[in-house]
Amino acid sequence: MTDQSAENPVLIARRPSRLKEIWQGNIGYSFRRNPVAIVSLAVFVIITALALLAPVLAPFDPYDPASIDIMNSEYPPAWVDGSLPGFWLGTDDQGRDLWSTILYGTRLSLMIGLCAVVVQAFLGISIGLISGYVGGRTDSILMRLADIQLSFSTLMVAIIFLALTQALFGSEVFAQYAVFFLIAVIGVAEWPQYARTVRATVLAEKKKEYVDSVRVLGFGPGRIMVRHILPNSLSPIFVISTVQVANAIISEASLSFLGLGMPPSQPSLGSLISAGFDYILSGSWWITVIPGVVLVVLVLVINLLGDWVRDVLNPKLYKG
Amino acid sequence: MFAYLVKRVFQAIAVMLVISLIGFAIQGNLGDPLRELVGQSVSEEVRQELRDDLGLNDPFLVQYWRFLGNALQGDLGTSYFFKEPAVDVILKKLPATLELVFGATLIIVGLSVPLGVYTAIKPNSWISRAIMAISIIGISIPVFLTAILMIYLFSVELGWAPSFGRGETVHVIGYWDTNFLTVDGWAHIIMPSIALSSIMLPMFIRLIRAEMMEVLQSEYVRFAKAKGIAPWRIYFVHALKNTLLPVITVGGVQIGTMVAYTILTETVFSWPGMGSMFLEAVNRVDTPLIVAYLIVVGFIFVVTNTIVDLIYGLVNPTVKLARLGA
Amino acid sequence: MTPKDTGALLQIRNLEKRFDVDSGFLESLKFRGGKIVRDTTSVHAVNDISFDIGRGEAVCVVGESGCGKSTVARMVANLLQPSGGSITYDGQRIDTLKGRDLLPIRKKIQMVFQNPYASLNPRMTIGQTLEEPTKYHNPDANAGEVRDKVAAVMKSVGVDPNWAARYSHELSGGQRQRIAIARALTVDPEFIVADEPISALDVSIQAQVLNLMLEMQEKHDITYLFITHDLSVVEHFGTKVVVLYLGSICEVADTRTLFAAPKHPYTKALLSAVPQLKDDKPNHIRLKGEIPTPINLPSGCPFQTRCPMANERCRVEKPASVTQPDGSLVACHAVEEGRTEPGIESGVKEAV
Amino acid sequence: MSLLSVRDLTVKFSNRGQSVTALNGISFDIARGERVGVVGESGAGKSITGFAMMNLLSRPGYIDGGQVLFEGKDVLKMSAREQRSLRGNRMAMIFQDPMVTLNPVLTIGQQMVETLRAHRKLSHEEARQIATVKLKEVYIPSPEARLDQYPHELSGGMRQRIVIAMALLLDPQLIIADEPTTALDVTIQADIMELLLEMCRSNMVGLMLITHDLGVVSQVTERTLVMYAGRIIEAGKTRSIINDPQHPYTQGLINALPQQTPPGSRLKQIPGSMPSLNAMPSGCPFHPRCPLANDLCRTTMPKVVQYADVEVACHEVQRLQSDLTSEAAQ
Repeated sequence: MTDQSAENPVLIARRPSRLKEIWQGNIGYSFRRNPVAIVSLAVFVIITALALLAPVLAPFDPYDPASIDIMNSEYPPAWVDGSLPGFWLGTDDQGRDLWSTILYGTRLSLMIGLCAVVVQAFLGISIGLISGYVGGRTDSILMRLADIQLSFSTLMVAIIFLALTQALFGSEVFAQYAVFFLIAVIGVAEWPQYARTVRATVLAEKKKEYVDSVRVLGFGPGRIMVRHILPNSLSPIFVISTVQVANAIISEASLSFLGLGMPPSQPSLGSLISAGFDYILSGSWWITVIPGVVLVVLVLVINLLGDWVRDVLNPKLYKG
Repeated sequence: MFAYLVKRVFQAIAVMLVISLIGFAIQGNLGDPLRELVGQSVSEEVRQELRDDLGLNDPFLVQYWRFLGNALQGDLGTSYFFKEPAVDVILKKLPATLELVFGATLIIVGLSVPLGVYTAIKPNSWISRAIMAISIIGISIPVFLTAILMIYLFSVELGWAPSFGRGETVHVIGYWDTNFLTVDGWAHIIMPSIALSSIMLPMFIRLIRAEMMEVLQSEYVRFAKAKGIAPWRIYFVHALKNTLLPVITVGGVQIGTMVAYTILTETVFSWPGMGSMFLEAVNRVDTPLIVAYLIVVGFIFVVTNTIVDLIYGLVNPTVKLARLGA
Repeated sequence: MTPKDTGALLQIRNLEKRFDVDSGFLESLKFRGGKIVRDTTSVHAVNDISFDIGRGEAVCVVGESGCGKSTVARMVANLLQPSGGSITYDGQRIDTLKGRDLLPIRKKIQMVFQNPYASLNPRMTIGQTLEEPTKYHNPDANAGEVRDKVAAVMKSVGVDPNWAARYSHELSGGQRQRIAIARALTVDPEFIVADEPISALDVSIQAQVLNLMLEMQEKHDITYLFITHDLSVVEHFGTKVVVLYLGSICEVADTRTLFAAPKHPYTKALLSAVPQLKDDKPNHIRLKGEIPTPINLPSGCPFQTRCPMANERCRVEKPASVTQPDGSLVACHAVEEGRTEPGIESGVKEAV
Repeated sequence: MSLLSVRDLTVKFSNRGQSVTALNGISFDIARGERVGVVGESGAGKSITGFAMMNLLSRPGYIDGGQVLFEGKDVLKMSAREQRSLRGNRMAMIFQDPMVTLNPVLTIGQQMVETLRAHRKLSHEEARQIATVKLKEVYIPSPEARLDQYPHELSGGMRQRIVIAMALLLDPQLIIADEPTTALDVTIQADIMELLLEMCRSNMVGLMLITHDLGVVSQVTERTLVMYAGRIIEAGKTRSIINDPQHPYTQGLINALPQQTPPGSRLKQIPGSMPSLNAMPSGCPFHPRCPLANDLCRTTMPKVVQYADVEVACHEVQRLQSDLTSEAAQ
């Protein structure tokens, strides 16, 4: 949230700080009363911390071929017979320590998901604001584009785009830049979600009289959009942002599963699951199931937090 | 209504043109048709001659026009790998995918309405809470993972259902073989259908529940209560129709996602449909097939979206008047 | 009518506003009689309106929904561009100004809105709401001066300056409307357009806000354009009344004259529709039917579909404003011809 | 026996695990065919009273005690089925905004027929017949054509007429009208009010008219209840209340009307605004705004006493009354 209070230190001095206010207000109250939200946030923080600290926590570096011994492949986790000491979650098909690989993979998945959403939000909010505020022909062209793009679905656009890129550059070059391709395609393909939500909110806010009143005061459109309309459009943006992060992580995993995302040498959770799928029929379930569980838990807590945010902010999500 | 119809059809044509343009651009830039035809051992002069013969040196618009003309006659080139017209290859695979989509749609439509309505009417019952809990887990598991876990559980561990292929099918007409006429066919299609619906179903349950709860808060529902109307009639006559109107529009938008999910599901279950064919075509850089897939899928999107929009216009009395009212 | 300069502060001449309903080319295509015709439908919100506002006056524009009163207000406040006609303020044409050229006029003409719950930015404190325009229009003022100015306007509208740290949702409707008036006063305007400023408020609060506006008029010498649907307020507040119906002027008169001797049949109906306290015999003039949509304006006089005195002439010819002996302007054939009332009470129920 | 008597009706709203009182033990009666006005400003609890009587409060509001006796039977204790058979049948309601009261996807006919068939064994055709007759009674032109139209095809005034016709469908004993004309234009308002008055008079239907407009009350009703902050503070014959109000709030409300002051002079305003539910003052809820408030008012809620023609809850009026009686005794 933009902090407009910074400019008025005198006025704000008499109020408790913004954060304290939020904690004491409805948001804090509903959070303290909601065990699901508390647990979800805790789990999310733990997963994020583990992922960020991967280089410190992981006993092996999965990107370093020298630390991998192919002879160690397909050992089960510690609680299953036939496990290998030192690999408590077992090893994958290439003999990598699954625990280390999952830590690094989670880091990649989270990073791609968050970056993609940042790209989406930047594109979508800008386009949505312009479309909603300017209106007219610009608006109808942009929204028609958004409709068409949306009806083709992100995943479809991403699959086609990545498939073509891979075919064009060859898989080796592709693998090298896969992170950027993924962020770009998931980021760009989802802009209509934000744009439509922001536009609908802007249209609703623009009708409110506080916008007219600042227009009569002579403020320019830039100031009105950024200082007045945008701060009032934040609730729906927050709500869709949580859902979008979850969706972006799922999209990344799906694309990597199809072989259109992260290569096995630099696995995200999706490519780990994909690699394990070939061994599931032979009984090496852990290579697929353990990263799968991590992925589901990660997405689930984000979705649960998203539900809570929606309930507490309760924005009117404008349709259209 | 007339203007509305014309508008929708124009829009559909415009979208198809854009798709064909993309398809054409791909065809021109991806892979070299000469290499596929003659290999690499031919001299540069011969190549140039061939290029002229094939019209590859014509201006862009001329080539596009030719491409468009051919496409309208159902000619989207010949698959490098299958050595057959690309359209035929796709049409052979189409029924398998459509049956899968049909199965999933049946599950989604059949379950989402009753479950969504139930959870909206009795939001505090434990059944509702369970449904909502399962559905949020449902939307958190990627389709391909659901598919893999189902295979591991029901095929590998329990051995209840086959894990790949279509099984025994019955020939119906043309390229259409169906799964729905044999027990083995049913056994094969059940798991892929469930997997394909595994994100969409919970999503629709949640959507219907949210819309229905909003409608139940409305003044006209309160007025119906004040008139002494029985609850079932309030739920199913007053509220349901108002609930489903926005759901129809969302449904139209989801068709694209559904097709994307078929690629994932077909890959996991080795289902011989268009989706897995497309991935193979990508791996083989079979450009005509890729382009043909793009155009056929695009066509399906556009047609279904247009139909959904028209249905919405017909069902919703407010739209009907706004459009009819000349 | 040719525009003439009457020397009044604000002069509105032949003002027109149309809104296009169709959103695009294809929407404007209609299927009629086996042919496709292009036909743009538009809302005729304001049609050929002219009146003056003198310095120090409080002119009330009265009418029901769809009469275009808010549209007039918005055009005067430069929130909407007129489709035709002109608005002149203090000798300067203001409807054609754009961008920075507008700023000097913005300082002179301010606006107060109907809904106090929507007219304050919910994410800003009262202090921020008032400081922003103060700073914007006085870029040279230092922080202390700005604060003093804000405190001064807050005091002048009867709000404790210590409330500056509060958000609008912590205030009641009446208090919010005071802040909205204070915001308009931060730029020291000469002219305030008030669009139904009290109709969203409770009776006891309406009186507070109305009194405040009267006080401001005396203290700061403010001229008002006051939009309302409530005639009982008009009698109290206005010096002159403009009665609008379907975007056209029915009657313009001094407040006293209008209430003592209303002339246009619509004005009469409107006056009689106000529920009176003491008189428990409802005795109002019933109008047949309802207000037509401004999309398809009736031919002739816009009021003819509901007018008890309408005749053939009214159905074809739009009446022009004619000055009456007592100085009021009335646009009505019946008044012009001196037609006697054909039992205004008849034709009531059957004709709904 | 009166048609309807409300006894100690209390309504609360729960918010963040705490509850605030929106309606504080109100009691009143409506006789057969009587027209009663409920006046007050927003937040006074007048709409809540109407919905509580139908037992149709929406969350988070709930009834915390009291009785609503309709012909001697407590509506709040009836089974859901019994309540349903009462609603729309013996006791009908008209809502504020006709634009949102009617279901947008059902035709007028469907909505009228279902009401009839919910309460009486009628064929579809018979129900349509009755609906047509009722539409004609509320002066709707070509009623049969209207039956097949959707609400959005009709104007606001027309829709409110249809809502009134629906309320009259089963010849109820009582109609609760919640601000039935607030959302309409001035010239249409008067029409609708007159129609409502005429319908109640000619069919001997009781009317509870909830409104903020004293003018409307004075023209339509026989008796008036004035509400403030969830309580009835004054009740009595409409004429008495309009002409000789006793409670300082009622006096202030009437005096604040522009018609009550000569043109050009300042209006008589009541200072301050109605307290919000979660910041209710101690004692008499009106004391922070009352010109006559004393220490007793700040601590104790006044009891309802009979004074002149009306029942009033005010210490000051009570004091005047006891002065009078002691004078009389001397």
